[in-house]
Amino acid sequence: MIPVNYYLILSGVLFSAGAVGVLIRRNSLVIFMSIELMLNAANLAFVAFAKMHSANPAVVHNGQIFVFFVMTVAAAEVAVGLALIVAIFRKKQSIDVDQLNQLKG
Amino acid sequence: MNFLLEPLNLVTFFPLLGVLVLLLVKSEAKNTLRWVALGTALINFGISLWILGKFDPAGDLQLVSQYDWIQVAGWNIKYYMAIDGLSILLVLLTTFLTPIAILSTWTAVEERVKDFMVFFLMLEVGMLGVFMAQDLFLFYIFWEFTLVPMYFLIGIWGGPNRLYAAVKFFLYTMAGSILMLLAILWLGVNQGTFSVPDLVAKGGIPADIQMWLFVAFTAAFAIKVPMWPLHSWLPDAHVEAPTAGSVILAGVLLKMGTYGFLRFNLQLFPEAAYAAAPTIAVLAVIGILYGAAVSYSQKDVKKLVAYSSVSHLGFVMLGMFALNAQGIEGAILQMINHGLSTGALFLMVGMIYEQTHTREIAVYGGLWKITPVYGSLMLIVALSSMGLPGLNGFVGEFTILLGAFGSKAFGSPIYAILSAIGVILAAIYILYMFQKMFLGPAGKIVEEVKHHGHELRDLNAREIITLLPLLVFIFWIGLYPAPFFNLIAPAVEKLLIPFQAVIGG
Amino acid sequence: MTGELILFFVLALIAVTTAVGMLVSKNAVYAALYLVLNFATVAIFYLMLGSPFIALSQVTVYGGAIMVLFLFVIMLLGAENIQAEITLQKAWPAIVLTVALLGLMIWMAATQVPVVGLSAESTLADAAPQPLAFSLFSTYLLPFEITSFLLLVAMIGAIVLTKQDKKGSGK
Amino acid sequence: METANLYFNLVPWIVYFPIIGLLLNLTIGKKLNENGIGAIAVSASAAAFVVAVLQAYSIGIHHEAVSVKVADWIHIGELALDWTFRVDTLSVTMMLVVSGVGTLIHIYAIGYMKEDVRFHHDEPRFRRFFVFLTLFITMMMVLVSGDSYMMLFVGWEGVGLSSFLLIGFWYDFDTLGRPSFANSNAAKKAFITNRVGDFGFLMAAFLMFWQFQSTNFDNVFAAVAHAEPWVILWITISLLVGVAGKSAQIPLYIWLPDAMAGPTPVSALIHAATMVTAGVYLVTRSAPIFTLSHDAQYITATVGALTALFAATIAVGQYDIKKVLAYSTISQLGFMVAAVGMGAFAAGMFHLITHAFFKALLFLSAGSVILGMERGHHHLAHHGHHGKGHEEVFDPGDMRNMGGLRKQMPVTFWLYMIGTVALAGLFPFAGFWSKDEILADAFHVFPHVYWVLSAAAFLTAFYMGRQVWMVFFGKPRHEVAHHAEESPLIMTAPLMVLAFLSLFGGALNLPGLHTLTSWLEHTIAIHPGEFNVQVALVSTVIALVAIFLSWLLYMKKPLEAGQPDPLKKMLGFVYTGMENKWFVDEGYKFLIIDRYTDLAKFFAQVVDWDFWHEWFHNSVIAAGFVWLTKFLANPIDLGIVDNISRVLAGSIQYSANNLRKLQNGFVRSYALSVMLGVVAIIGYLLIK
Repeated sequence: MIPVNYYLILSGVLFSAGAVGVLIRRNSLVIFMSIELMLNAANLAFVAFAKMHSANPAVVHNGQIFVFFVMTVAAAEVAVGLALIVAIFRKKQSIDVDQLNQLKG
Repeated sequence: MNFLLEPLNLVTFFPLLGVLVLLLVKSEAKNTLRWVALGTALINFGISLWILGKFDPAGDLQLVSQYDWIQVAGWNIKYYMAIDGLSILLVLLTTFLTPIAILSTWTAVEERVKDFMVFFLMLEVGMLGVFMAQDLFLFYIFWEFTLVPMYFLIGIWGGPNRLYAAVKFFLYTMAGSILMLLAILWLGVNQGTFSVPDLVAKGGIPADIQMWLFVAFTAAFAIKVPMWPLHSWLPDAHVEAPTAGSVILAGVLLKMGTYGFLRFNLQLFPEAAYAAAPTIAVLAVIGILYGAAVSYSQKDVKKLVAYSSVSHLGFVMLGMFALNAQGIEGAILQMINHGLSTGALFLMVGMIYEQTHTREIAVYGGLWKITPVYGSLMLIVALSSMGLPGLNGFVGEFTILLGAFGSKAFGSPIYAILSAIGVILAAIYILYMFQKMFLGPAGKIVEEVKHHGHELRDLNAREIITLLPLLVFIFWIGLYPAPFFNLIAPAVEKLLIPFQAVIGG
Repeated sequence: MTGELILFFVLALIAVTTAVGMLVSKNAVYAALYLVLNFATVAIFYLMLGSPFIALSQVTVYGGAIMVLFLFVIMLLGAENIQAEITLQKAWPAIVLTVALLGLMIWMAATQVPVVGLSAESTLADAAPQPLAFSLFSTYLLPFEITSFLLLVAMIGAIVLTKQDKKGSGK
Repeated sequence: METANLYFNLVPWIVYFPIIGLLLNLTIGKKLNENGIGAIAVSASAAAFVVAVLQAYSIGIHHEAVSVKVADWIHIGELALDWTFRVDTLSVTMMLVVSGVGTLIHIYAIGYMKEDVRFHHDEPRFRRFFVFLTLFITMMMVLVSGDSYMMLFVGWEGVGLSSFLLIGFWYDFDTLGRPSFANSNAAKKAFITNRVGDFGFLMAAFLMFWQFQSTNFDNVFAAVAHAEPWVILWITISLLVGVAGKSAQIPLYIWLPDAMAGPTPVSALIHAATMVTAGVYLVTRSAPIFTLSHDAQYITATVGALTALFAATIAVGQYDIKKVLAYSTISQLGFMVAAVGMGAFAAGMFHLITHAFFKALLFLSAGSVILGMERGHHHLAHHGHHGKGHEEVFDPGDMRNMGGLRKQMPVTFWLYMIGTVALAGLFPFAGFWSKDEILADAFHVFPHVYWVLSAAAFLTAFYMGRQVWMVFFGKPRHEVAHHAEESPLIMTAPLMVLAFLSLFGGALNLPGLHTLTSWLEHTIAIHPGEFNVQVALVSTVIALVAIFLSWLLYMKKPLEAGQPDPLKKMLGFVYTGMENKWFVDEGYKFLIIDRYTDLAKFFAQVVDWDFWHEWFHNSVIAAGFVWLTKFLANPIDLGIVDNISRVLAGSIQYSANNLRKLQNGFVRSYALSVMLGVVAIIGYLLIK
């Protein structure tokens, strides 16, 4: 019997790791991977909560279904995101996000 | 999904589906675009016939679709659509005229066909909403919504002076609507509801305030009708609008004004309506005579037809404010008649304009010989417009005049007598138009067209098909209007109940 | 300490290690491989939580599809050796904020959530894919369909974005 | 009596048959030749006649009026209008006249139109003519068989329409075949003048409805007995306006002479025999109302009598063969209106019938004369007989070009003579009996009407004599008249039937027998007129004197070509008035038409456009708005609002300059901001 809190803390740690990756890395691919990590962390929390509420038939699957949708959205996001990176790389010959600052105000 | 499957919502929003499909079609595929728009409009007409099948004339407001909508700060705004005898014919008229108007654009509109059809279908949504909304706020939204597509229809596909006309049309209507909006807000805030049936049931608005509200609503509707002397936007809009736009403008948009009087001014403010009846009658009579006289003097045939609308709509107003069954039923039927006859007139003017690119009456002449089918159909439509017995115009005008003659609200037959002179004047301007264009020796336009290497041709099959449904109804209503009266009679009787108290039997 | 708990801690350690590994590895390929490992660990967590369907989806979608795509792109662009200088001077606000966030989350997880034990055994009701599929295709039918539409749009978008502009290349 | 074995239920077919004929010609007529089209039209009309005869048989047995309802029309509240046919002796009489004369004229028209379309070089228009003519029969049947004033009104306007269409049949020409708006002007004039009359009719209908809650004949007549006098007076006056329009009485008679622009069969059928008598029918139908008001009767009879005399004076001064007959028709209609006005309904109806016979005969014979002249003209053109002035437009209807035609057209001549004598009212022709009955009644009821009508009768005999002498006797005054040719049998055969009827039509209501009177008595309360030998003798003498006078003037020394009318010298300016129709048309044009046109122009151009549309809209509303916006923009906005905003803008600019630095375009710093927000929010939620 593992308390749900453990899972949540693990999820928090993974999320933070992802967040740090987004914030400090300049390689856009790695940033992207970090985002995936964050999504995964969230998914873990969802599944944990689903298990926690599995006694209640009304919500028993909601957590898992949410994860399912997150995954599909993530898949879509990766498809578009990677396409963007490829397109940007073609234009700038770089995937360093710090070189992408045309939107400077 | 259930929301959209309710009959009234279905018929109102179905054209949006057509819009969606249109957006997916390439702009260059003009014929596909036209077929899609026509198909949508035809299916929508089918839906409205299905509604007619479900409709029970004896019933009250029916096929109700009611949802809470905006319920904040004590405002009780609902999404409330329903239909009754006052509006069923107008709904049918709208769905009936839209495919006809679209069919008339087949060769007339060649530029930006996609945009045109999109605006046209959106216009249909707005018009249908106006006739079915039972919540003042919802009504107002639909009312204003119709302005936008029409503005673009005139402004993009219109004649040389289109921008001026479009802006004028927009501003005039807007100006009137603002007063109406104030009145609507007053009603909603003070009576605690925006729903018309609830307001009618509640009643109890003091007479002096009723008068103010009545005037505010009148401002919006009278401009739309248009009643003399607020008609100044009409000739501009009609002359500049493309044919299909004119057809819808005359056929349906003007009816929104008269319908507004019927639904709101008469139902919500009976005392004020009774008090204002003679004033309205005076304006209506002036409109009838003035419109007829001004029509007679026009050199541009489209303008002639446009001014004739002022005269015809004067009849509608006269009948409505006679406040008896004959007058009001005649007025409702006359709205339909005007939609059919004037719609047909605009269509036919458009058909010849497409060939000659001029609307000046003087250059025509002898067309009946050159284009016999066109001439004969025009004759029928012209006769319907001037109220020949056996055709639809007579049934409306006769019942209106009969109602006005014995109206207790007017208190004198003088209005009917003066308006009946308008019937003579109608014969004068219609026959003048018909004679100068269709009779007599061939006009110089015939040579001019030949000069450009064409021949004036008679109507083709598509044009005849466009006109045929209108002609069927022109004869049907003229010879056997009973089905139409049966649809509206119970609703009118109910409408008149409060007035019997005011008038005293 | 039950066996279950030991398994949890071992796996947690692997998960955190691979996450940090991804974070710091200079070679993008390594980063991606760390991440694959991380995803696999998470998949085992899902199994432990009685969600075999999600676990398998995790492996196929993330491990099988997404990460392969990443590797594809990395190799396509030849971006494996891009330097990833991490200067702590510049990164300190990010790290401070993240730590603060982590602290908040741990506090929340510890205090705001009731302590409920989760056993690795699963009942049929919450574990079997069948009822899950049933509610996916009944209650959540509309979102499900919309998701399919979303994927379609994403696919078209990706194609459009990566399509070579012929005019541009002709110059 | 039982109606089951009778044919009353067939009465709607009196309208259906013509409609079927009309539709047939409209749809398949294009594929038929001229005889086929004519055959369809004639059969339609003949079938209606057969139905009318069946109705006559039935009503002869049943006597009581019978109503046959076909369908509802307009039902609102108390208003209940139906499509209901009414069979009684009066309506059956009219049905017989309309369909009988109508059929004969249809037959005649086949021959006439065949030539007419060739003279106008427009043969496809043949079909159109018969469509219109059958439409007229339809509408006329609706008029005479309707059971209520409103159904009568449908026919009333419908015949107006067919009259419009047929007058303007050669709408692209004038009467002489030159391209012009003249014919269509005549058509328009007829329609609009009739509409003025219809206005009166409508008013009467409205009054009836609001007073009696119905426009059905039976209901109205039942209620009218209790009505107030002013109601009856107004109803009758309004009806009289309608009658004046349709039956061409003063002051609305002006359209009828112009209506001669239509082809001659049209003039005969519509503008002599049937449609124009609708007014007489209306008054007879409304007998229960008219007899209640002495004033109404007095006015009606006087209007009729004045019209009779006035039109007769104009007829004397006309040169066009059809114009003479047109004014003669107006004059005779005056006789009828006067008769029914003073309550001599049987006499009026009697004259209506006989007049239908002999005036149709006269018109059709005149048509035959005109075509004979056309043929002569054609003949000349073909054989290159280029006479002097041949290039100028030739008017085949001008009597000054005729003369001596009895040799060229003997059949037509004899037929014309019969018609003339009947119209002049000589014993024993039909006109004698009917005119005499009117005069005898007038002698007793309204003496002033008697004197006026007698004067009119004198003029009638005179102008008919003048016409016959000018057309058929003397020497040809134009080369064309030499070559005039007789008409074919298809045209002359119907004329013979009509001539027969003109000869013996008087037998319908001989003094002492009163066949027609007792027949009509089933429907309207009338008393048989007394035969008055004194009146009969006087009128015969008057007619003979008139004919003798005309002989003196026009036959003893026949007119030469180009010679002015001998009356001109004798009567001077009076004759100028007659020649020019007393300048009534000009008066109307100056007083009403031009004024209305000016007014319309003034409203349209000055009031509506210049003032309201341009000046008010552009100068007042639009310019006012522009001024207002300028006022708001300059002093208010720049002066006050702008200063406030300047201060505001300054401070915003300052902060913006600082804030701008945040917007550095680096994705990661944005992400950092997001992170900051997340931490802040979660922290807030937790601490709260």
